[in-house]
Amino acid sequence: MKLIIAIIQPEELPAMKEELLKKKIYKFTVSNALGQGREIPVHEVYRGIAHEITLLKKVRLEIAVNDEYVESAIEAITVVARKDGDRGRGKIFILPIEECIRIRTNEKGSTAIG
Amino acid sequence: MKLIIAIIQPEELPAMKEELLKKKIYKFTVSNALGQGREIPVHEVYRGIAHEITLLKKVRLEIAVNDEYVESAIEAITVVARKDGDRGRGKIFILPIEECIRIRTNEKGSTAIG
Amino acid sequence: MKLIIAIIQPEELPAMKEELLKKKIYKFTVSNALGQGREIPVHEVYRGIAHEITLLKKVRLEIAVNDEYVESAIEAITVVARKDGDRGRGKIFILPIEECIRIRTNEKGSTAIG
Amino acid sequence: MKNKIFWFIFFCLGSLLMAQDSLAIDINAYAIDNFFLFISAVLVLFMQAGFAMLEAGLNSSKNTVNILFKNIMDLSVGAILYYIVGYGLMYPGGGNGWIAFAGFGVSNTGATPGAGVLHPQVDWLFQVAFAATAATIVSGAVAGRLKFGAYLIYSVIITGLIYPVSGYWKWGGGWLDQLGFYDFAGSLVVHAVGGFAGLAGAIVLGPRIGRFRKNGNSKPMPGSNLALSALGVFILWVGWYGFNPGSQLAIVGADNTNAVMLIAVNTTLSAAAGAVAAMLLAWGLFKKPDLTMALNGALAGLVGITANCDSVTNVEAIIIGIVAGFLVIGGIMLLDKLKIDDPVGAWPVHGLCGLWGGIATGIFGGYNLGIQILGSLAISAWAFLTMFLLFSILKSLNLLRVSEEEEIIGLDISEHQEEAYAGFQIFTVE
Amino acid sequence: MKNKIFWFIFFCLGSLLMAQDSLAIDINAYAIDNFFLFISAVLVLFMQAGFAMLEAGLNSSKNTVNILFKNIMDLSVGAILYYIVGYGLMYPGGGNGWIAFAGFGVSNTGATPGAGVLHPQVDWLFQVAFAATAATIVSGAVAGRLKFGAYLIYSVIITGLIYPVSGYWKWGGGWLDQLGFYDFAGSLVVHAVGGFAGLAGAIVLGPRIGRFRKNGNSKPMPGSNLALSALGVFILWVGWYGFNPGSQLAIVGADNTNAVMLIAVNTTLSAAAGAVAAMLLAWGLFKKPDLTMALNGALAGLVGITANCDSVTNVEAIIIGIVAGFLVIGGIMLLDKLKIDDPVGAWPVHGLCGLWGGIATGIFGGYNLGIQILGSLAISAWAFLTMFLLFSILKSLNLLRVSEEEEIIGLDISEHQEEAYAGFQIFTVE
Amino acid sequence: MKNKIFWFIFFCLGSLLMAQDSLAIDINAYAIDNFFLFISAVLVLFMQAGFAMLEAGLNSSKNTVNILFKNIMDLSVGAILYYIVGYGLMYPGGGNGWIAFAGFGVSNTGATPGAGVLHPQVDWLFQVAFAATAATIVSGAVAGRLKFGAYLIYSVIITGLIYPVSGYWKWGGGWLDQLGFYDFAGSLVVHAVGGFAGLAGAIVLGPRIGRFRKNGNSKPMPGSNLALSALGVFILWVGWYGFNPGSQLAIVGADNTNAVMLIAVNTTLSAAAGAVAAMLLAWGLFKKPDLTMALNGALAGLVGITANCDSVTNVEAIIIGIVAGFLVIGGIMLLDKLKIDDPVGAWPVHGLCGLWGGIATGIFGGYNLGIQILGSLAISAWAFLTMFLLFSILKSLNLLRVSEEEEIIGLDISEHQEEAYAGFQIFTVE
Ligand SMILES: Nc1ncnc2c1ncn2[C@@H]1O[C@H](COP(=O)(O)OP(=O)(O)O)[C@@H](O)[C@H]1O
Ligand SMILES: Nc1ncnc2c1ncn2[C@@H]1O[C@H](COP(=O)(O)OP(=O)(O)O)[C@@H](O)[C@H]1O
Ligand SMILES: Nc1ncnc2c1ncn2[C@@H]1O[C@H](COP(=O)(O)OP(=O)(O)O)[C@@H](O)[C@H]1O
Repeated sequence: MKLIIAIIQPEELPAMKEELLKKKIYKFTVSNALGQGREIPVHEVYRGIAHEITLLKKVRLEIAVNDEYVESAIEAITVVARKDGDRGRGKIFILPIEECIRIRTNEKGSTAIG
Repeated sequence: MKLIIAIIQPEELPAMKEELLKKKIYKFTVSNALGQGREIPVHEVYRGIAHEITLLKKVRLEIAVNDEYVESAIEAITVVARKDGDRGRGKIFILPIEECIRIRTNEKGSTAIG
Repeated sequence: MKLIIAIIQPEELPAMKEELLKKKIYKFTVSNALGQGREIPVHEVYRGIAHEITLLKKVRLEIAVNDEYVESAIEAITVVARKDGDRGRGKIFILPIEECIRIRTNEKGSTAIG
Repeated sequence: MKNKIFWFIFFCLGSLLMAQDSLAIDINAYAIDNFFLFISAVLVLFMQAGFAMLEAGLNSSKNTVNILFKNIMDLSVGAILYYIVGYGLMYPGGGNGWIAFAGFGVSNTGATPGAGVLHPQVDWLFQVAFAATAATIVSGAVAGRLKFGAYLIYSVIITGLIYPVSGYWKWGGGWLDQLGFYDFAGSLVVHAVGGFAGLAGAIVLGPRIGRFRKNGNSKPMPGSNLALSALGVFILWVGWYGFNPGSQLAIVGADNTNAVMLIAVNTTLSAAAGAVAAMLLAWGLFKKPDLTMALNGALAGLVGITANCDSVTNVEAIIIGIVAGFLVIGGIMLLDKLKIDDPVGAWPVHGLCGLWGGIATGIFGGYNLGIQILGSLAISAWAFLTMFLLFSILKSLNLLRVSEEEEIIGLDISEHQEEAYAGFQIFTVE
Repeated sequence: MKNKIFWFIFFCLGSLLMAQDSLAIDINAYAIDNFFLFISAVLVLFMQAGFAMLEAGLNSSKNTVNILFKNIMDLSVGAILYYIVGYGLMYPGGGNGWIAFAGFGVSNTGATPGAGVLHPQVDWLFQVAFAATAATIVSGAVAGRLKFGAYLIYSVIITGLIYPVSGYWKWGGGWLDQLGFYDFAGSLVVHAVGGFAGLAGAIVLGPRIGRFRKNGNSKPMPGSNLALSALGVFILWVGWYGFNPGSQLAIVGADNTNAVMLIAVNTTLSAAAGAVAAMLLAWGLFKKPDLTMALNGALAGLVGITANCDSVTNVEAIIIGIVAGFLVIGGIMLLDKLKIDDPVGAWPVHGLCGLWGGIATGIFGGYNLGIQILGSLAISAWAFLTMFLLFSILKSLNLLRVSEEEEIIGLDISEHQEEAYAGFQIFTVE
Repeated sequence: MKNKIFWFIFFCLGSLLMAQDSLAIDINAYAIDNFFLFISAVLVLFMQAGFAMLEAGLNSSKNTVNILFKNIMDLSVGAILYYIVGYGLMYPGGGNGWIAFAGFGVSNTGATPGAGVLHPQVDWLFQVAFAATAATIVSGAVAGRLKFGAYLIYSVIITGLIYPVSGYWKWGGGWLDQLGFYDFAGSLVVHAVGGFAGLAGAIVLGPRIGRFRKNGNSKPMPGSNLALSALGVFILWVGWYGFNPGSQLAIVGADNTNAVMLIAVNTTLSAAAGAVAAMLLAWGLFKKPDLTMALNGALAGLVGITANCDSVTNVEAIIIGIVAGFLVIGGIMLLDKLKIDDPVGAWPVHGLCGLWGGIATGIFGGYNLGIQILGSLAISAWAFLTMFLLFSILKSLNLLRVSEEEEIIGLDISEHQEEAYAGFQIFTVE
């Protein structure tokens, strides 16, 4: 079992969601985050003072899947993400999960994940 | 050392908190998240247009514990969670932690966790 | 590759950010969280009713790095954090990452992380 | 002889001109007084915005749509009902002193213009603004758990029946008026009615889930937008310049003009004193200056001065405000002790300080204290008992309170399927 | 003889005194009427705050700065333009009935004081408040995708040319006025102009990205701050007491006084009825009481009564409000069917119910129905067609709509590099 | 003989009637003028809500409770203090021209009714609203770091002493008035006093932590709720129709009526011009249209026209507004250069443009430019120096500024243990 953590652009979430559902990955958790990357910073001017916002709005997607789904999940995310621009389209990290429990049933392991 | 990530229903947090404290688990981190699961979606109507909200409000609980506390933590969470309804009561994921550092003291390892 | 998760005091983020950049760690993700620790709780009074807020505002920092950067990252965080007070300066957890993908290029592994 | 005729014609013309002048003067006076009451009514109607903001800000963000909706509907439903029956019940022009009815609707025929003559339409406008004020006070007290449908039923009953009846007792010339009871602008007739109706609602409904812990401690449920609450209080303060000065009902005539100005100043001083007193007392008690208490203190001062603003001196107004500022904090603490959950302090502000206003009229205003106490209690009891009955009936019909699950999710989603702050990340736990 | 002289002098003095009295009466009347119009203008100007809050609340938080900015600028740009040319175009005092121009600026010379005599400066103030209202209606319809520069150009054109011209047709004594068309306070002249201009904008711009799904379904884009929207509606309601009663233009004279009071009550009743009707219909249709629909319903009632508030009875006002409350929901659903994206319902409220107001004046107000329909359509068509042209020209010059990327990021960052709610965590997805 | 007696009686009756008429006319005029001033006072008091919203919106969400609290308390404390001593100091009726005192409290005895005769109570109401305006301007300049207790002390001093004394110099008939200095509605007496007091506070306090970086760059601290700020500006704009027109102090009499109307239009045009000018200049300088600058520009126009709104033409009002709109941006940039941290631009808006208003009165209004400059500087210096002293004393007593830790956590938690937006997820970093 793996935990896929993807940091993505907020506007790409809806499309990724559809893509994931198509690939029969029905469950995931979303939270918002700010990302420091090497993207072009957003330039703001507030009351005459210019400042650069380097912490940009991102969405953090967490998908726990059984090993055989890892590839589809990665694909669903990467296929949607725009590839233009030269920076800031985000990252996917894959971490091992040792155990998974469905709270409602106390089911454990790979059947609990989906 | 394990990192327990639990996605729970927001309204169950206070009770789980009490339960964790009872089990001498005093430290954890909470953030809010939206969950896509297979729960019954929330139905909203905005200005005459119906839409379903499938990303539902969840709370994300992170508890880092030494191995011997894993069971108590799981128990504290599952014992509180309502079991009625057939969906949407959340998941627990357990990940390995390789190292833990208490920032204040630079203490490391299993003594730093609590 | 490691995922460094640090729970820190919100006001220390700007300084840590600078320190990380100095150490050539340019990328990380930030989200806000509430922490239950053993800090002195914040005392609030609302309309005559005293209550203690034990869930305190924290910032959650996620930094994925190649193994050789782990030490610098920890240093950048710990060097900035105030050491006075006897509680509540936060924790760092280090988790293994099995794979990392740069979404934009589909690059994988340790070159994708930075 | 020609001479005499000449003089006579001359005279008649003169008299005619003079008569015309007198008429023109009356017409001017008529315009001024009706304009004055119209603007006062507009200011009082603006208070609806104040209540909506105050209450929306003092409640959880998950109930914001609901509370806003209740505020806009008690005005709308109230205006229709008060048009159809309320006004006729409140101003029947005679009757047995207890209940009477003049008929449906409102006349559109102006009387002979003159100073102090009010067109029936503007009179209704001013009165409906008061009725809507009484009605909307309750929405705060029952926030977070009352079914929306129940609130609509309540709005119909209070503006169509309960408020007009006790209003008749005093302002319509009923038994309290005949007794010599005095309530200039409605500390009792308006505010105590709303405040005690709210208290009845809060009691019958019971507290919000989690408000009082099993161990007997109470848990605060902080307001989600104190900026809106402060705005609400500023708006209410401003609107009160229609409420109190407008209740003089005329500004033409030196006595009226002078009275209006005194009333405006007394209103200001009492509000200010209430805010300062409440802040200081709260600071002493809770070791911190508490914004929501100071806001409630200003409102307490305004409610307290409402019954007697024309009858007391400036200094007495300050004293009345100070006492009101103290009382409101006492009232909030008392409710907390009694485990009655009134999220915005509707009873301490409008009920308790409404009573205080009535009694202060006996102490400072030169009216009979006994009768003031009697009248104050009578009106408060009327509102409390009838509304207790209404809410109890609704409860027994299971129309009163949302389910536990709906309450926890929040009324915005469960009752209206709509969020107030879409997109904003909000933690509704703790 | 001495005797006679004595009497004569006596008399002359008396006459003099009487003449002075008459003058003083006129001076009082002059003060009252100008004061009345001044306060009415202030209330109408306050409506700008109402529109700003309503629209800011009904749109996404990522476009809040933009919408606030548009609201402050259409007032500011509008005031300058209406000063320079708009007023002269709208009130040329004569002309061919279609277009004429009195000259730049506004006179500062008061006429002989008297009842009903208005100082040209206050007349301008009242008129500019109306022009700014017409202009600001559009900002909601084009929210979330229009370039800021395009909005400034639009503001110049509407307050400097389009609004004054059709305003002249009716209120300036032009051809519609000569035909006998009636629009008391501007259901058509103001609201329909704004509403139909907004419709043109919404059509030429096309919907916001994601508003209509490929599968033909429409996707709601919930407002980010309904507390502000409700506040906006309360403010608009209050401001309307300047809009409608003020349009009587005088309060001195029993007829004027009486009319103002009737107008105020009709305005109240129609708003209330609109809110109730819209709530009930939405409840029936969508199985829930919908706040934003009720808010739109109140505004619909206000717009519907604007043309005829002086000519109908209270009960008719309630009926007009109910119909308006129904219409606004129908209008919102119609736009949705037609895949026209009007985020705040500017056309259903101001365009459709503006038309309804004009027609209702024929049905209830005693005016010729045919001419009412003709005039209503003429003004609406004028606004729609000229603005369709303007927006189309801007589109062809690529000055109209922001890029897809800018729209997704939100106009606040892309156009103004400024966020409305700095620090707040906001999810702008879904 | 009988004849003569008959005529005599006839005459006497006539004269009596005429006398009655004259009296009735005077009584009407009295009602109108006092009503006018009363409504103006209400509009000015409403500005308190505007300031509260403007400042709450332009500051960090962690200081919102604090800033709201300061706004409600400077009004409340100010009203009490101005009642007790302030009014007596400002209008001693005579005195040595520098400082004098008429006694405590305010009379409640109306003079003989007549046009232009003001009841002392309404006069106080109008004056206290001005005093509260001067006081509240400072709260924005010192936001985010001043101790709450220090602000209360400041409020006592400014409304009880500093503002009344310089007010006496001009409006109370003191030395500046005798010199021929002119400040119609208080560009100096009110706004510059507040603006320069705020500047003194900002300097003595020093900037907020993190506002100016070590490398010399300045770091913006964006406002947390620009919707409230825009609302605040709309409210202030509306309130200014009480501030400037009300300062005519009478509306009866053709001259007064005409003046009020001209003043209202000049106020409008200057505000609009200020907003447009500030937007355009900011757009040019910073390559983007900046909302908060445009908002400040509107206020700048309003402040600039305040001293001279009765003495200039419409076109001159536009010019004054444009200059003010430019100045306010210059002022904001200047403070930034000088590393003075004035979070809401209190000094650029009220101090600098207040000065400009005084000088513009010399340039356009026909008053002696030298004396205008002298008077403007005198009042500004008075406020600056006395407040510099006060804040310095508070600083030396360690009563002035919260600790670093408290400032970082935010004053809401550290001073009031209360959050403004409970439940909302807010990032206060960066
Ligand atoms: N090593 C990392 N650790 C944590 N978050 C990262 C890391 N690298 C990237 N991110 C997240 O992904 C976002 C986009 O990353 P970036 O490196 O700019 O994209 P790209 O690889 O396309 O240039 C960042 O804003 C940050 O939130
Ligand atoms: N595989 C997963 N990966 C990430 N989050 C998950 C996963 N499964 C469930 N969740 C989270 O848990 C929440 C509840 O899950 P759900 O599967 O609906 O509960 P149940 O298992 O009781 O049916 C989801 O909304 C989601 O936030
Ligand atoms: N075991 C843990 N699991 C999850 N979060 C933790 C854990 N320990 C600490 N934290 C986070 O770190 C924050 C500070 O921790 P605390 O233990 O109070 O600091 P210290 O170790 O300096 O006393 C907590 O509020 C919590 O958010």
